Amino acid sequence: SSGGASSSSDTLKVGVSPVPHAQILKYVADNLASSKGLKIEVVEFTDYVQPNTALVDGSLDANYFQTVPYLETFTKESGAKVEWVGPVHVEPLGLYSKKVKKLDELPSGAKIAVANDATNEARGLKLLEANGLIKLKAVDQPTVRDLAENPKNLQFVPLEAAQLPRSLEDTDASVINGNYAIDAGLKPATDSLALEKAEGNPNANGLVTRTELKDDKRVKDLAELLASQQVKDYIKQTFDGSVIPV
Amino acid sequence: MITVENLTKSFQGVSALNGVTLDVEAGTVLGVVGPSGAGKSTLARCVALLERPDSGAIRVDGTDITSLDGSALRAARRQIGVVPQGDSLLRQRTAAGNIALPLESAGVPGPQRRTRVGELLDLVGLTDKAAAYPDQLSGGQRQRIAVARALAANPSVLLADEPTSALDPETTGSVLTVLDRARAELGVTVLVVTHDMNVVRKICDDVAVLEQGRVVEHGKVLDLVGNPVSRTSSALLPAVDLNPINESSYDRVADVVLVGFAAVGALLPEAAHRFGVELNIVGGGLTRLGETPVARFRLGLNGERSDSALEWIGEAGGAVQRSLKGPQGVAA
Amino acid sequence: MITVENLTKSFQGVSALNGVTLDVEAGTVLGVVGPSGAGKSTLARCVALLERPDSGAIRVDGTDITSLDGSALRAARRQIGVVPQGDSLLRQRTAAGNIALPLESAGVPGPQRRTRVGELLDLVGLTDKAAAYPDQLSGGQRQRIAVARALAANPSVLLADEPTSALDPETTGSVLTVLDRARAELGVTVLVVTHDMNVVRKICDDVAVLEQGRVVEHGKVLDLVGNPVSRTSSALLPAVDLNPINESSYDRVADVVLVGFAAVGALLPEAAHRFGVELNIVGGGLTRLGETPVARFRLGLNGERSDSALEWIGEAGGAVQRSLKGPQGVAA
Amino acid sequence: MRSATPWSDVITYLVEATGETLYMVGVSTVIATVLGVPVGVWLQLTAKGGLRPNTAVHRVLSFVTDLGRSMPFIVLLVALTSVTRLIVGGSIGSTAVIVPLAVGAIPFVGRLVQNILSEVHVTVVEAAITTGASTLKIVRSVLIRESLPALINAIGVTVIALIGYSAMAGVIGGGGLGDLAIREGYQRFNDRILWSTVAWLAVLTTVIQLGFTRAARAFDRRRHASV
Amino acid sequence: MRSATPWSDVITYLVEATGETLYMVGVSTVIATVLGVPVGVWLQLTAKGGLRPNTAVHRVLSFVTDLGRSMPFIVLLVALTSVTRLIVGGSIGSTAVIVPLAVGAIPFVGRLVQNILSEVHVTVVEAAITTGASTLKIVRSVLIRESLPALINAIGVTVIALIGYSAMAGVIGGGGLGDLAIREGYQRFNDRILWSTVAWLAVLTTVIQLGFTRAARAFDRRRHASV
Ligand SMILES: Nc1ncnc2c1ncn2[C@@H]1O[C@H](COP(=O)(O)OP(=O)(O)OP(=O)(O)O)[C@@H](O)[C@H]1O
Ligand SMILES: Nc1ncnc2c1ncn2[C@@H]1O[C@H](COP(=O)(O)OP(=O)(O)OP(=O)(O)O)[C@@H](O)[C@H]1O
Ligand SMILES: [Mg+2]
Ligand SMILES: [Mg+2]
Repeated sequence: SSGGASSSSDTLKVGVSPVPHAQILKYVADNLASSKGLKIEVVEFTDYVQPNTALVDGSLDANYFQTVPYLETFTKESGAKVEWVGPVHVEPLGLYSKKVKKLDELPSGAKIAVANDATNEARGLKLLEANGLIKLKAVDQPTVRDLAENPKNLQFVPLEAAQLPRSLEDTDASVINGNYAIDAGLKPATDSLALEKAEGNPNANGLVTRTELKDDKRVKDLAELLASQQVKDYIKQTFDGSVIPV
Repeated sequence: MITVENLTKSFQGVSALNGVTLDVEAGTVLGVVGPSGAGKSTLARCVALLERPDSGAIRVDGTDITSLDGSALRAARRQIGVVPQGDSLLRQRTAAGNIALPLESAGVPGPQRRTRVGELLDLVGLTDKAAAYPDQLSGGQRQRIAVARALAANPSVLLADEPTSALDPETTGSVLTVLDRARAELGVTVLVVTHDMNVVRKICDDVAVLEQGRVVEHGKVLDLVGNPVSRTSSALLPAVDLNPINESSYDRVADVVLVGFAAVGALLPEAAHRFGVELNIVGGGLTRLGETPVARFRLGLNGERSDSALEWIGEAGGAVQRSLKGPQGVAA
Repeated sequence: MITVENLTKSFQGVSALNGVTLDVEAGTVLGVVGPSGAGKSTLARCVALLERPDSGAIRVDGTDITSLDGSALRAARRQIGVVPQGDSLLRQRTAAGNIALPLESAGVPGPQRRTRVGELLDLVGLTDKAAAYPDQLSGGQRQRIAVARALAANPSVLLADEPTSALDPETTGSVLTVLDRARAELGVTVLVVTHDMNVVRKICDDVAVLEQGRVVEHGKVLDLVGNPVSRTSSALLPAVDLNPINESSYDRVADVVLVGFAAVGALLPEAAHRFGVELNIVGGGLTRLGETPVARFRLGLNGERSDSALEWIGEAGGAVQRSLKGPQGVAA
Repeated sequence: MRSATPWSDVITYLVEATGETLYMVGVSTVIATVLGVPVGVWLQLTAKGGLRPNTAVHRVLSFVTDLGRSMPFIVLLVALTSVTRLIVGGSIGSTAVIVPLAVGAIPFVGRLVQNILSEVHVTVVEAAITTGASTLKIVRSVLIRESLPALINAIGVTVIALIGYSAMAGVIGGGGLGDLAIREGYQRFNDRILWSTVAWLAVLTTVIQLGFTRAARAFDRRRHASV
Repeated sequence: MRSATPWSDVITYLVEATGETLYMVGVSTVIATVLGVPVGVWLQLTAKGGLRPNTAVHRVLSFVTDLGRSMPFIVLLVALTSVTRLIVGGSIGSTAVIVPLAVGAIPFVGRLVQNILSEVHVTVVEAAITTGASTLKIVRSVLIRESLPALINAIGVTVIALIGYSAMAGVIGGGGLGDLAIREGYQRFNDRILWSTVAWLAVLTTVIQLGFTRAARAFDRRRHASV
């Protein structure tokens, strides 16, 4: 892959995170795109900021890696003209532990690892709040600095998302993204102490494009393909519950 | 050509030069001698503008070079060839490459440069070492390359700090011939720091003796040598007291210094003849300063008119000193 | 003490040593002389085990040192003091620190080390430079520190490659005294590479002349000097032909070499007396080898029995050469 | 766990990633050398004990290079986005990675070069000065030429540091071996890819290092000592 | 736009992160020096032209250090997890970061040291050899002491590279200035934190570099030339 702006030439350049977005999009590109005469170039990013800035500067035509709340933060901060096209999947966060079997066994002062990127950190904290472990201040995207109540005096350790399953031995529990959990051999459905709900989850990942391309036929075609039943089946089969189609 | 006035230089409390005043006339060779640590290299380095003096002036060809900078300074440097004391060759360049350096600095074009480098290699007898790197050369070979480098760009002034210290007498001789020819044929003015009295004997017109940062003697070699109490004469002339002599066999014993063909060749026999004395050389010998023969002899005289003979020798241009036996001698 | 047998060494095609055989008896000083590039340093470096010879043996005190390694090699090295040619001081250590290096290598404890360093600094006249770093020393001062370093650990063998090349005659004299005392008082065996004939004159018992990697002359200095055709004698003895003489004023002209007090002091007057000839010294002079006075004179003789006088001088121990005028002289 | 990636795929990945790495690292090394050496020369010229000491200039230059050296890659990336876009016409992909990689490497090379140049023996420099050589001539023929082996070694250190550093290329979709190890190996718990990439990286760097060592030796005309 | 973080908070963050950075970088520099210098010495001793040339040992050692130098930080992190846990009793936090940071820096220091030691003047080394000094003695008193200014400069380069590198400490919760800039500044679009951290980093590294430059000069007994 190499840089360079793409105009409305026929290839659609889409920025994605490696997992699972790249895999899902590659499935679309390799198996479904030709049916609509669509050419997709998949550009992978290991970072969550660059796919948006690259989209804004025209290096990309669309991206597929973020959630609506994340997009809103971005547009608020940057004033960029980018728009949400539609959701594709949810990666449910779960709380896992090698030390305890049940949530209420978590000792006072337990060490809990959460992701250190803004989105996943906030989601992780919200998962803990939803399960009654803490209370958060009313901010958009809470961080470990935004605890209102922490009755169990939990100690938070922010780590890179991919590192979370690897650190399980050193924490009492860790909030782990579904894909990383599965890759590390954890089963979200059975191994987690707590799991995000799929339905009504605001953290669905979806397709985003520049405002000017919102009505571009290629973008519309891609959105349709991503929402198709084939993709839904593919996600279900491939990701084993760690990624859930919307 | 080179005038040094009242130069002082000290290094953190060590006073290396202490008011040095000197001059070297155009086309002459000045030898700077003196004990180790006397300040000779510091003097040469100051004139080469490698050391900034604390006070005093250095004029080369009338220009106060300490005030120069930028391209004027570089132009001045190009007129001054320098052979530094010790090793100073670029280790990553061949012998030929090292000699070429000043030519490159002067912007001499490639083909001419190569010709000139070839000449110089020949001059110092190292044509076969053109492609050798300094670490593949012997100490003396490296030193000769440094001399060739200093002469490469035809400087009008040459500063050489012990340029023959690593050389055997024969090679020293050939390097001195090179310097002497540069002076004679190209009018180069030379300041040579040396501890080798043969260098002074063979090529120096003038000599300056430095001690503890001061000039304790400065003048024409031939003048100084004629003065038997000068340091120069004691350093340059053959020693006289090597052989313990039996003074009682002579009526008079005296040392004489004789300068020049006429004096050395004829003065003593003439004196013996004229005053009817027996005149034996019991010590000392002959040497040569440049082309001039010079002798210092210890004489043992027998005969009634020995004193008159010695006096006559003094009047005829010999320097008679220290009549060891009998009335004090006269220095002419 | 040091035996070198059939040593050869070449560097990529350059043959530096070409079958060198030499020996230095315990407690003696061998001077190695020869032109620049002759292989002197290569020889010294081979004996110092800094260069691995291509073939040949080097024995020090009976041991073939080329076969040593590990701690035996290090122990052998500690017995061999080395003054390398050129600059070799650690630039980040003071003069005193440099001298201390071999003592540290030998594991001499601190207080003793300091005492010894103090002695050595005194010996080379640099007590006041103890705390100076090499870049703050003059060339000659650096060289003296290198000599002091080589002597620090009381080695039984000293290899010195041009140890006085940066020194004026006086300082050379005092360094030579140091070496000479080391030989006389401590029995150190010395191999000194030099191009300074004064070094040979003053301290060498033996001399080896190297040329193009071969030994062309090797023997006792006094023996070689008595042989007027040897290179050693022509290098060490006063030159005779500096003064153009008027040969027609003499019946015979000849050069004689006289070795020792008796010969130098008495032989010529005795000959003049015995044969009733007039015997004039027209060139040459006296010098001293170690403590022995040695003379080379050019004689002008007048008288009928001039030839007999010369013959007698030869028989009485003088070396008579090249009767320039008259029948060919006899070398005794 | 998922079944291991077939070796044929691993090899395909490796080949592609190697190309990207060599491209990114190669180009940024060239740029860092071409621009970093002058920076190092300038640093050394203006330093105390340098050929043209100038405290003010030296301080400013030092500040800028130190800034560059301690910046995290992402910060460089962000700070340089518009520059990158200007130069390569976009801000993603291997080509875009080159800009922050090179910019990060320039001050690094600069400081290494300065340190090396400051070690050139004073007598040699003085000898050149006395020939009346211009400062530029002294820099080229003495400072740089005399320390060429050391400079080549320093570039070798830079290349290999850049190989490690280029792992972060993934942030803007640059690819390469490091990114392959992280993205496909580490993040996906794919041990086969992770460790085969690592092994290949080791081989590659050893070969590269060997190349630099050889080159440095080839330009070295000095004698070396052994016990 | 969200209201900017108050300066008082920014300062609190900076103070805390500075402490973490100095801790991680400081400790890993000490370790990298203590272990990297011997590695560099060993590399140089066994190298061609070294004091005890030994191609086999040199090759193996080279391979290992080149491996270490080109490894992306994350890979080191993963490869070293169990080692880290063994040494520091866990694999997360500032202390755990020190292990991969130091392990990454050791071969880096090693190669820099080797390059420097290979430049020590042969005549000086030979002079020491002839004193019958042991190899260890030559290493300490000649190779290291003679190049001490250069070695100090190399450690300075390492410290500053580690400051940049430690930005990745965030991966395992190590914190520090780089991580603050990335996580709080860059990822959260908080320009005030981003740029004040960057500015502070620049000041910090300039001061550190100045310290190393001074120290190197303080240990240098040589003369220097100027035009
Ligand atoms: N490492 C080397 N590589 C190639 N040639 C060398 C090397 N060392 C010495 N030589 C050559 O070997 C010859 C002898 O050198 P050596 O240093 O022994 O001479 P030397 O007698 O000491 O001369 P000098 O009096 O000038 O010091 C010279 O021609 C020199 O060029
Ligand atoms: N950079 C320096 N720092 C301190 N002292 C110095 C420095 N340079 C020279 N000196 C001292 O100044 C004095 C004169 O040194 P200089 O090198 O001029 O002597 P020299 O006459 O050339 O001696 P040599 O014949 O031994 O070369 C010496 O005592 C020396 O120690
Ligand atoms: Mg001097
Ligand atoms: Mg020699």
